[in-house]
Amino acid sequence: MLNSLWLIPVWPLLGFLVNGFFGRRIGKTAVGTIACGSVGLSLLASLGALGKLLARPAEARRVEQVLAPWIGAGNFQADWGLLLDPLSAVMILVVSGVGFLIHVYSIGYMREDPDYPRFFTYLNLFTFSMLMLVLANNYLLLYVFWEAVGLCSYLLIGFWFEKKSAADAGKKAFIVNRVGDFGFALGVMLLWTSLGTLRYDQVFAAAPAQLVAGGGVVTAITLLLFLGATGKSAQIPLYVWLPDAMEGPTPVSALIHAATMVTAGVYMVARSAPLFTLAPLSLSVVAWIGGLTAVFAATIALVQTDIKRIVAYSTISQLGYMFLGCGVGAYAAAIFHLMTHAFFKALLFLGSGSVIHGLSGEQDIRKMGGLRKHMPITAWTFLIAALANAGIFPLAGFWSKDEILYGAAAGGYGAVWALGAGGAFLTAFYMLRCYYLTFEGRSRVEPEAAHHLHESPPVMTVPLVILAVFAALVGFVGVPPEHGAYHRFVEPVFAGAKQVAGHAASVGEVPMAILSLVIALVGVWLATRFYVWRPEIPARMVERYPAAYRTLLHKYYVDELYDALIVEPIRRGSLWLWRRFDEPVIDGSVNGIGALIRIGSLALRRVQTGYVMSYVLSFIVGVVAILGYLAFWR
Amino acid sequence: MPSSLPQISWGAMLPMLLVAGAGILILILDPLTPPARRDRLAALALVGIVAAAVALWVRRGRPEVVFGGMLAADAFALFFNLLFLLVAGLTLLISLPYVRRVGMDHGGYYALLLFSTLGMMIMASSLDLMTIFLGLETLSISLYILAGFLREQLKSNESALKYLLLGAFASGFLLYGIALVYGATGSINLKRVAEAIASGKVANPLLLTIGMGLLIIGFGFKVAAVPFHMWTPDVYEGAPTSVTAFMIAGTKAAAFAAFLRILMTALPVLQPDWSRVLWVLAVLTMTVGNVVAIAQSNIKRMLAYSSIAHAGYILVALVAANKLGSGSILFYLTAYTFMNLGAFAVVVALARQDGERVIIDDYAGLGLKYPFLGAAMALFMFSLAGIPPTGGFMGKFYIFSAAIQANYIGLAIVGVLNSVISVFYYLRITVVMYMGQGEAESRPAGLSPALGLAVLIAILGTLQLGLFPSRFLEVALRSVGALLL
Amino acid sequence: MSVPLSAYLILSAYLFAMGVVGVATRRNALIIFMSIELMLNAVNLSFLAFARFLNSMDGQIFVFFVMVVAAAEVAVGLAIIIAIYRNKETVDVAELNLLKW
Amino acid sequence: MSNFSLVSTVVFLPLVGVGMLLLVDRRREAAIKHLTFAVSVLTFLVSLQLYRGFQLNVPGMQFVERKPWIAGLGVQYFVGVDGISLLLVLLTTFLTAIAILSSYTAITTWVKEYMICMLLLETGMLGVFVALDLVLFYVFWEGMLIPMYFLIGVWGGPRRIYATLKFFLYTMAGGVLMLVGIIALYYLNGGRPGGEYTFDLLKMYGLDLPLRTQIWLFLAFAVAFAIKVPMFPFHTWLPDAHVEAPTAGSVILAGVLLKMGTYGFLRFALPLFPEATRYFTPLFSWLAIIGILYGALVSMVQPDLKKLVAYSSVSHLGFVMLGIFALTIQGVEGGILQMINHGLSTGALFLLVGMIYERRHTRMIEDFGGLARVIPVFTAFFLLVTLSSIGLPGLNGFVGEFLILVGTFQVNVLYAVLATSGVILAAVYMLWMFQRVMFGKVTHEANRRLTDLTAREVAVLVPVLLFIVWIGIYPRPFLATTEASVKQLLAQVHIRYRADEPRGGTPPIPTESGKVGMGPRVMDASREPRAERGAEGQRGRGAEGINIVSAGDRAGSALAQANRPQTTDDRRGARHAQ
Repeated sequence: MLNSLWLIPVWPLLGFLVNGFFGRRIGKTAVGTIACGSVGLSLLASLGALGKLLARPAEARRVEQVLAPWIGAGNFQADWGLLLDPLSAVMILVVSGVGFLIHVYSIGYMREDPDYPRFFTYLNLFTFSMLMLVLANNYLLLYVFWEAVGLCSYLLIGFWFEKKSAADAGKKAFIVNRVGDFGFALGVMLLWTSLGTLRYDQVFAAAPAQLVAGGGVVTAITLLLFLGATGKSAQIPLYVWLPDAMEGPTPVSALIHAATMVTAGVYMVARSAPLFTLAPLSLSVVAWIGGLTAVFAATIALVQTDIKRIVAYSTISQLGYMFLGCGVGAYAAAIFHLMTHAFFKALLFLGSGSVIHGLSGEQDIRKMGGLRKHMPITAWTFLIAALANAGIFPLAGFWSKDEILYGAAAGGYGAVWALGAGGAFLTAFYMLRCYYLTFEGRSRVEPEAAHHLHESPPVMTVPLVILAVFAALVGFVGVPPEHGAYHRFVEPVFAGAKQVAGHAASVGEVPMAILSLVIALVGVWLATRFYVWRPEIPARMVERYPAAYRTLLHKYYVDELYDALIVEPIRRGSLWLWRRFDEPVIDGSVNGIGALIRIGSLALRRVQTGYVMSYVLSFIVGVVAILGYLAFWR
Repeated sequence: MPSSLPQISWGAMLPMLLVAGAGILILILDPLTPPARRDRLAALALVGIVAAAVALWVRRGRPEVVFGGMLAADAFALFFNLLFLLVAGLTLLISLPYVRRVGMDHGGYYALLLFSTLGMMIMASSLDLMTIFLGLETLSISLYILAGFLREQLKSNESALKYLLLGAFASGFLLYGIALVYGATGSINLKRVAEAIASGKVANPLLLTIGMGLLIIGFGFKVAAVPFHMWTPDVYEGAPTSVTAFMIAGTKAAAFAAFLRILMTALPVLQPDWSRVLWVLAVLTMTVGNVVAIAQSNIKRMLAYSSIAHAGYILVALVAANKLGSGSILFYLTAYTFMNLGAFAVVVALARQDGERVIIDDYAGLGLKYPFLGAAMALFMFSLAGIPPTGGFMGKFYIFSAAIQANYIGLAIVGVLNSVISVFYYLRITVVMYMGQGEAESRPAGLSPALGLAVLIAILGTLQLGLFPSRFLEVALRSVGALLL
Repeated sequence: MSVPLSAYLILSAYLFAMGVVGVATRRNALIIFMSIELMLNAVNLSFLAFARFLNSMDGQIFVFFVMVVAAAEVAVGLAIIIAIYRNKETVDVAELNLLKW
Repeated sequence: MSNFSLVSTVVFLPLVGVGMLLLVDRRREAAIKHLTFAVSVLTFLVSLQLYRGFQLNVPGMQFVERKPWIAGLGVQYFVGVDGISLLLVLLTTFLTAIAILSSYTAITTWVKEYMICMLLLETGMLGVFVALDLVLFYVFWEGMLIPMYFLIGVWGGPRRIYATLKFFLYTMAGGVLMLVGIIALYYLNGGRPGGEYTFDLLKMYGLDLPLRTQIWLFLAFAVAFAIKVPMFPFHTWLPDAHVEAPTAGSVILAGVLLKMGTYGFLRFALPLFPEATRYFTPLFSWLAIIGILYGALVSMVQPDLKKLVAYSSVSHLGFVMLGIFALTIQGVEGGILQMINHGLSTGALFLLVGMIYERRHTRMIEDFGGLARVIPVFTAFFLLVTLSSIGLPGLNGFVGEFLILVGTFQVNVLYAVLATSGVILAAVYMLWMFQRVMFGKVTHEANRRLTDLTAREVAVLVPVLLFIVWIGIYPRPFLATTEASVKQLLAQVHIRYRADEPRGGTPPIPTESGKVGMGPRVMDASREPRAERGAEGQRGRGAEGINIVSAGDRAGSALAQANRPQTTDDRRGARHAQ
């Protein structure tokens, strides 16, 4: 298995090709089987690879294979090369594992959709691209699949393209990501220009020697790379696309916009840990952006009413935690959170999908309530995921989030820790709010939707249950904190990065864990008070702080701000360029020369009057000029 | 003063005698020929032309000076005489269907065509200002008559009168110039004039300079240089189409032949002076000719302005005053002959049954309807515009090469920009022919074999000069070797 | 003993200029013709003066040819003018402007 | 191969086709179409033989044929190909065949004349790419205008006459100035001591002109090429020509004709006038960048599909020019690859627009919407081509763009940053267009009845798409083809420069100065091959596995790079980085 890493990503590629070319002819069952089967094969291959990797000694857990040369121009060289190390092993497991479950779930969720084959074609393409992204052995290849997953995201968000909002959202996602990729690409160029290579191993080997730690170049490289990460992983300032991306089918939100693709930024930063380590400034930027995003998105989530958007803002917030972790040097914790998050967030989305499915498309939690009686599996699994997300002991989220917060505190990032802790409180609150409004209390379901309200079929609920198990238990691979099986496996990857981010402050692990648990529990308690015991409180709050409420509801008006500051000026400017500059000035001057000659022609033509006298006159003028010149001016 | 009768070399004279003889014979036979058989007279004229060409050809490579130094049968004369015979021959082919249609198929027409050809031949062969003047007048007087040959048509009358008045007026200046040069140098023989100037024996330099200026004016009129060009459009528009074709190609070539011979043989020492004057004339001529041509709607008039512009290009080569420049004039005039006569042949061929088609818009849609004539016309227009791979391009290429070689880069730039302007009106013909919507009624007069032959010769000539210009350029360069002593 | 060459030349130039002015200002085709004849004859005067001054025959011979050519031109010219008169009943060149622009 | 003139065969085979077409009765339209297509395919196949026989490791001209043409002036029929022209020749023969196949149903009038024009055009274009004599080049350069002029003018849209005249006059205006430059060059070359009066391009490469002269001559050439490219601000003929041209005309126009301009820079302007090239590098780089951004912005607001694509060409060609004027091996190779890419992608876009136009007789974006539901196959093709056009990794556009950007980044960070932002805009205008055409609900009844692609249309598109994917995934054969030639070109451009520069005149630049872009540059090694470096870089390159170059040009170990003593090579990098 380790000798042929290509076996891991190749299956979804085949699935993509088969479904893409023949999907409409072979029937839904075949399409679904091929799609799920291919991802299943990848999962098996990944597990096999993991097993082989584990069998090796810790320092030999690194396999690199170059499949083929790719771009070569002068001394620029990039290959089709794969790299499997513990970091990518974790990633491929998450991708193929969660991906497989979501594929299966989609069979049920998308059953009625006429574009069923197209859906699975895209989904397979995504899985392939995502696997390649995490397996790439150089930055350029990473960039390639970085954009490829962006493309899949574009296609899947806009899957129901007849809906304008969906098509718009897809486009927005792609373009906002392009802005991030702009930074990524420049970072890659600067990296190559500075080091002459893009292969991870060579870059990391050369960087400490050739780049001055804390110097401008490495800071620029890392910040540019991080700009790319903010795009893909929906951080401030480029997070705006992710909430809109909820226009896509719910499995897509689960797979791409929660579990896998959006974490690519975190993966990239973690992968680049040796570089970031050289740039403390960049690290603190990462930490601060992460922390701010965590709180910022959480506040928005407090008042949203669309179930998927709540989860989406929660995703942004959780991604913020991961960056926070990276920023404080707790890369392993960040990746740990990435992994646990993949499970419980996918579960949250799939649960919401189940709800939406059951309510025939309704997404507004104000029109839900009391659903637990009708769809118990969904409700319980959702609750597990919500609590995991809120960081309640002993669910998966608790372990990983605690580790990040501990890293921040231990690294001496007090302010960042405070942000994270505040975010944790908010998270617990809005997650429980979401759960209560959806599943508890009295039903506010519209009558016709209530009519065929039902629990989802097993093909959907079984993945829910499996995910719930993981969401509950997967945290234990990281127990005890910082020294669990997970850490022993992954930590060597970040060995080089550790040296800088040493523990600056001495804080006890256990007290910190208890503290963060308490914070989360307060959030849970408050949510319960607001939405179960005293349901009139939220309305009062709204009345008392209308401005704050409106600001949160409108997501701080960031979309409007971007529209006014960037989108509109560009659009108007372009129109101006075309109508007021290109046509009249540039083209005008071209046509103007032509017109001038034509006018000259019409004018000169009139000299030719037809009268012999004037011809003679012209003749005489010529005579006088020539003879005068020759006689006098010569 | 002992003098002897000059030696007369009949062999060297034979071509001119054949042309003159054929003309006189036609005049004699004309009353004896029934109107229906008048094409026999044309055949006779053609025979005369071909015979003259053969007579010229067999004497190639044997330069000779005859009539006591007044005429030369050198390579330069040979080249131009053959060119004039080509012009005359093609004109005859074009004339055959045309003159019958417009009712001017008299013997006189053919005879005058031959006489004016004779005048051209004399001009190109002259080594003496007097013979040049005589050739010029022989040519001009015949053309005055030819221009007015459509006696019933006022336009033709007007054309002839304008041509005559202005031509005679210009002749006066030319003559005055000859007189002053004669007075200043004591001779009318080109070589002796040159010798006199070179040896510094000129009594009054001002007289010489003014004489040179007047010569430039006189020839400026003949080649239609701005501002002496005003007659050209009117005369070319009003004259019968076949005559216009003949004038546009023949007169210009003859005038440039004599002009070139005078400047290079008699006045090389004054080159800085005349180059400066001609520089201005060239710029004016190119620009005015091209710019005004844009606004024309009559194809004959447009081609008249175009001929003015082409005179400007050739003046550029004169300005350069080097071997390549002189050679390029010969080359250019040949290409010019092919493309202009070809274009006129197409104009004649596309005439309607009931009359000529001279308004450009009347050609709408004909290009695709008559593929051969359309393609031919397009080729001639592209060639006139100087777009490769045609003779017109190669001609311009040589001319501008000569100018750049002589370091007249500004002039070359003006020239090439002018050729861009010219593209506009040449392309307009193709635009109308290929991209316009034609009316259905127009049935053309049909393509007679003679016309077809003329078009074909013109096409082959244009392409030959464009694709394989090498040999021809060598011939042209060798021919001008005779001038540069 | 004799009139200097320059006197002949000045007279010749004066006559020539008269002819030019005549051509430029008169509207009757016949009178224009006469003016042109005047120009030619002015040149003839120059030729003769030069020939005499230079003691050369060329000028004198030239004059003969010029006279012949002038005669031919007049003949052709009159024929054309008659043709126009038949068609238009005028010899005023100011009325002949069918061809223009 | 030496006694068989392969290049001439390729160039003049279409002309033979014209001869055969003349013999076919104009009413037998099907036969005419098939014959033309067969000739174009044959030409393509023969041109593939060029590729087969091409030796990758030879930088100079191959398949050279030389015959005197105009003996008196030293004009020759002198043709040959190097890596750069070979790719363009292949592109030409390929796209011509595609374009001819695409016009089977689009052209209903004067089929015979149309096909003759296409074949004449092919000969003209091929001639431009293989001519190595300046006059011969010029003859093809201008002569090619004639068939294109007719293609637009006769078979074009409503404003075709305006468009075709503008195209013709604009292009020619630039061309004639170049002619003056060519002739001046001839006399300068012949007039120097020991010089030979010849239009032989290769002999002129050795010409050593003073900077002032170079500047003027460079301008004479550059204006001609810049108009053809078209670079901002000489671009306005392009949208008009594209909008009015028939589909095949647009394909050829975008696919091949524009490349003549960029090719001209590479073949003539740069190597002939190296110092002037240096002198003008900032100007042309800025024009290229303006073109990138300007083209993209204006493209964004176009209501007409063809116009949108036309302006996007301005943007894409800006990339090509930027890469060329980076004067680094990545930049130039990327530029060349991007020429091919643009030919394929934009060609395919025009094909697709043409196909939809044939069905709906409109190209206005607002007349469409929701097509994805009606014609899914078309949509799939359109999507792929759109993505290729916006430079999505994995497809061809990315490889070229990225190499260009990398090549530019080395010499000037600001240029690279601005150009990279053009990549964002590309996504904006293309995706917005795609959304408006394909997504949403079907709003026009006429669109509901659209039929999907026919087998012939698929056959037209599939070869193009194959190349689009191929270049994206495995561009090596293409890059390897050009590499040796590009190195030689850069050597030509740089060699004088180095000779002029006093050695050690510039202080060494610190390895890490803390300033972005001040680090040592991994310069094009062509100037200073260091064969001993880059131990891990040894790998056979080239499709045929020929090991052309020692690994000296490879990145090598980055350490060696940093420790390398600073030479004047770095001077340029330093200058740009300021």
